[in-house]
Amino acid sequence: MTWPESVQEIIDHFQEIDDKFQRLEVLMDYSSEVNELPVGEWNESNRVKGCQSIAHIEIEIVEEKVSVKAAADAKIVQGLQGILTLAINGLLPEQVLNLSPDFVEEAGILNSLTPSRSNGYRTMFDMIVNSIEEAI
Amino acid sequence: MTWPESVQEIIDHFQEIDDKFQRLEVLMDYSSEVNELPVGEWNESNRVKGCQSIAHIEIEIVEEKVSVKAAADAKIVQGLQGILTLAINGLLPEQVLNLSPDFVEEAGILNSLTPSRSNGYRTMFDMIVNSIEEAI
Amino acid sequence: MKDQFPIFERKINGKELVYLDNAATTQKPNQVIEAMNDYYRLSNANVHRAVHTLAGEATEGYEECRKLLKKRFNAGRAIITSGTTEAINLVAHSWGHSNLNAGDVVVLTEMEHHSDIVPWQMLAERKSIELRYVPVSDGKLDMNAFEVALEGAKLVCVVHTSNVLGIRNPIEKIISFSKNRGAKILLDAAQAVPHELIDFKETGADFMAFSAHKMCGPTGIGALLVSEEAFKEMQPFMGGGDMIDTVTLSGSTFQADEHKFEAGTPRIAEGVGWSAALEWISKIDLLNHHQRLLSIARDVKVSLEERGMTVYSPLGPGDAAVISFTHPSIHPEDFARLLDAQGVAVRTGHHCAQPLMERLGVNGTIRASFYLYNDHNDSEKFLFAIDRVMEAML
Amino acid sequence: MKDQFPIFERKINGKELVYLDNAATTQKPNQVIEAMNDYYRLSNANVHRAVHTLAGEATEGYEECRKLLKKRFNAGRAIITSGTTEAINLVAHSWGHSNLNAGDVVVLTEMEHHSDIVPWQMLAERKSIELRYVPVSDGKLDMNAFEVALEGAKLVCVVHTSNVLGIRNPIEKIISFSKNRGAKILLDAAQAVPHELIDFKETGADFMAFSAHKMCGPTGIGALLVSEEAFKEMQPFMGGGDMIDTVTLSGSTFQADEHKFEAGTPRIAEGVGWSAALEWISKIDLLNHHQRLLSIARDVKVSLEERGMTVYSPLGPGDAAVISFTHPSIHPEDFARLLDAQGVAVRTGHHCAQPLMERLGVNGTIRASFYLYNDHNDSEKFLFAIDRVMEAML
Ligand SMILES: Cc1ncc(COP(=O)(O)O)c(C=O)c1O
Ligand SMILES: Cc1ncc(COP(=O)(O)O)c(C=O)c1O
Repeated sequence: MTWPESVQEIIDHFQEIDDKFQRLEVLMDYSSEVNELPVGEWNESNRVKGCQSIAHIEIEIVEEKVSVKAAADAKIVQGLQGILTLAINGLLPEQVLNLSPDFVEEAGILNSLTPSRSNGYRTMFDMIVNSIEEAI
Repeated sequence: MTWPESVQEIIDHFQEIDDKFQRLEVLMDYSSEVNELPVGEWNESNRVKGCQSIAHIEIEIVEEKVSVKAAADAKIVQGLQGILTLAINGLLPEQVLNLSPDFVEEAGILNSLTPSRSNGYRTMFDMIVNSIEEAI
Repeated sequence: MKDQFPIFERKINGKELVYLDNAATTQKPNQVIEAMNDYYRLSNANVHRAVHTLAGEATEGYEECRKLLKKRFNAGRAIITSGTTEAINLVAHSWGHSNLNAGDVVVLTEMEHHSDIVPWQMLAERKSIELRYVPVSDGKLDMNAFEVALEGAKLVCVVHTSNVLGIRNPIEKIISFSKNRGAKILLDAAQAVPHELIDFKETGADFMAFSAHKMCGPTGIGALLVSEEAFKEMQPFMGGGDMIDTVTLSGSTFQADEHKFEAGTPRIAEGVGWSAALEWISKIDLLNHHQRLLSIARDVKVSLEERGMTVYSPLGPGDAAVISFTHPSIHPEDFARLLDAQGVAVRTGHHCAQPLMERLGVNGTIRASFYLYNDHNDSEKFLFAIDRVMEAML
Repeated sequence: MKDQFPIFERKINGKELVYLDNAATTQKPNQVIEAMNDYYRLSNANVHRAVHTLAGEATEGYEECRKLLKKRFNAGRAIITSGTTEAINLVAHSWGHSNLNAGDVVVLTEMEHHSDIVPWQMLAERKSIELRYVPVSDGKLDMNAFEVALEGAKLVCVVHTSNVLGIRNPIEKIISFSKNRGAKILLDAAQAVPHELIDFKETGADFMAFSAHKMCGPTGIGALLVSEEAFKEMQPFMGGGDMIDTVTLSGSTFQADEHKFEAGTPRIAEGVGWSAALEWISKIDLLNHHQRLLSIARDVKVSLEERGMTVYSPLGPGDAAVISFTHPSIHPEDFARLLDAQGVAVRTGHHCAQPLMERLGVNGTIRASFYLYNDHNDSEKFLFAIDRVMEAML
């Protein structure tokens, strides 16, 4: 499968690193890519359920393009949100719907988290897809 | 440990036999040693609880000696009752109280039954001891 | 197939094991034993809400079981319990308690296992519910009586396949009649899932209960499948860790999914073992084995009858290969012990179905139940052992 | 001792495993794993009322567990459950339901695990019972408030040793106060039995609940010890096979002993595994290990505080070696993941004790809990890993 260029860069970046600790550090670096969802806009419908940490993610379509805002108190979760932002922000809704969530697996990002973590990530990805489907 | 002669004979008899099937056959032969407790005298207090089969055992002290009456619908259980009868009937109460229930193990009789069977046997032995303790 | 089941290497009283007590519990293939072994050796940890590697693996392993159950049985909801019995008690407490009221009717049958009778008797006493038992006649459920009993029923609880007689009840009919009258249906499928692949959604039932240990899985685990509609009507049963969302001193809120009904540390190793069993059994052609075993059982039935036994199992087309029988003069317990002395394992007694025993007019039966690994060799040894018992006793 | 626990041969992310999540579940020694293995390979069968060899062995194996429990804890009655959570729910249903009425008072504490809160909240809702929570102040139960709360109490439920803080509560005092006021006492001993040998009769408690998996035994099994007096007041909880004496269509009678509360096929392999764990642990000098581990934990506490952590565990003389802590700026989840990447397993979150978290004023903590096989080597690796996390994050 070929990914959008932004995603391919992330995958390449991660695949260079063997050490799990370092991969987590890199993951946390991506947290700065998040467009912050202000606390005032946190609500039940944008809350990521099943996470130990507090996490929210909100999708809008702005001028026909997908816009992601997010927030999390744990930096690793925010890092995941950052990667999702890079992968999705500014794409056309149809492009996102064509995207498979598996790229983070491909990149070994989820690998560097514990398996059950994948649920939180999957939840976020599903929330994105659902929001877009509702919006269009 | 030395057992009363009647018991020693039973032990010797069983120890000659290797085959479990044959040991069960011999065990059933002892069922004829039971002094039958008539159905009319069956009641809750002489019922052997925890048995799959119907079994009753009643102890009396007649002229200072222990007298055992019993009944069971399964022949193997009645065989055990027969052995208990041979071992105990006609002894003085104190002699019975000094007896250990282990002789059937020594003889490999319980061995020829399944382990959980021992409960039914133990129950009967305990019923005998309790009756005698109450009576004296 | 026996070589996949380590227990058959064992000698019983010097004889090869002829295991015909499968309706009580089945043996376990290597994969299942190894999976639990590996879990304890490599991945043991507590599940959920944890972030370390072992805990993640344990969680995935346990949740895999739920996924496999949903997939195999085509079910929307799979609650993991300690077995069929807990599953049925769960329905009584979490659905029955809040959806049944004084005067409401629950329909049972005389063929039920105690696990599908006693929970309802206990609930009936607490909530003044009426219990109606569909009678058994000629070894079958009386379907006319069933239709009459349905009048006003809120719930119908029926054993899919009888553990005593092997009879597969006409559950398709039972379910469609029940649904027409607006009653919910619980299937006790403890003896069914080992023998046939059931599509839960297609049956239209609301609840289906079964145990892992009767289908090559471990002890201590079972499941309750629930329809989406019934799931919405269920209240929590046991309270504790894992089933809550938030707990405060003034009250608690609960999880929305199956975890709501799984309080406390779950059966983790058991879930891993059951997953292995579900994987293993998914590769078996159950229908093929079913026909093979039924044909063996029918031959055995004929041979037993020739020897003067009364056989209670009809062994009709869909029935499981379970033969309940008695001898006119030899006590079942003596019979079973003398068989055991020859390496043959059968069960005797009331098989946790005293009302059915009453109906059959016996205190108990001898039951020989066949499973995947049994073959003609076993049935021959069984009959040979029977002959020796009869020689010795008559 | 690690060489007796096969899991320590495993590498986590290329590193040796430093397992400090023992309050969630402990690892299993070879004997325990082998015992279950052997059970499935050699003796697997369903228990009770059966007469064949395998069934006899299985029954003995399972009942051995009860015998060992009674012996180790000096208890008259040992009911086998699926764990602490089911044991407490059992008390709520089978004692609470029939002995507590509207207006009756049950005393709990703010330190309880959810498993000892939610069942009582559910019962309180059904039966209009009053729940009183003894507050925690300075990380301890407020004993003055406890005495006040006792007024008119019928039942006191208290955690013997806290799973969050390791605190061993003054249960001797709590029990004698409670008994003086005529209240029954339930001890949640899930975290106590792994660390100390408790003489149940001597404590004077009425109920004591705990899980096998926290004391080197398997998942899916636990126990409720019951005083003779309380046992007499208990009604059946779940209905089904094995717990009945007779079943007829018009009603059923129940077994007189513990089996009355063990409906359905029991946790057979689990009982065998727990027996092995009880045998194994009976040879361990728990007091000695307790002191050793507490001293390691105290050193760790000092080191954590030097690094700016807030440590909530007092680690007093009788307390378990459990350290709950937070860092002022690093999120517990990040912390735990970065530790995991270095092979260190700790737990984070609310530890199923949200009311206590509220009292401590935190959302969650990082918890490192030590057990028999942990040593100085582990604590050094733990601190080393902590330093690396702090370097990376600050
Ligand atoms: C103090 C305490 N009580 C109760 C429990 C519940 O035990 P289980 O989950 O084994 O039922 C635990 C463990 O999680 C505990 O630590
Ligand atoms: C038909 C039926 N229902 C229920 C049960 C109870 O299953 P378990 O004992 O595993 O809870 C059994 C097995 O004994 C059964 O055969």
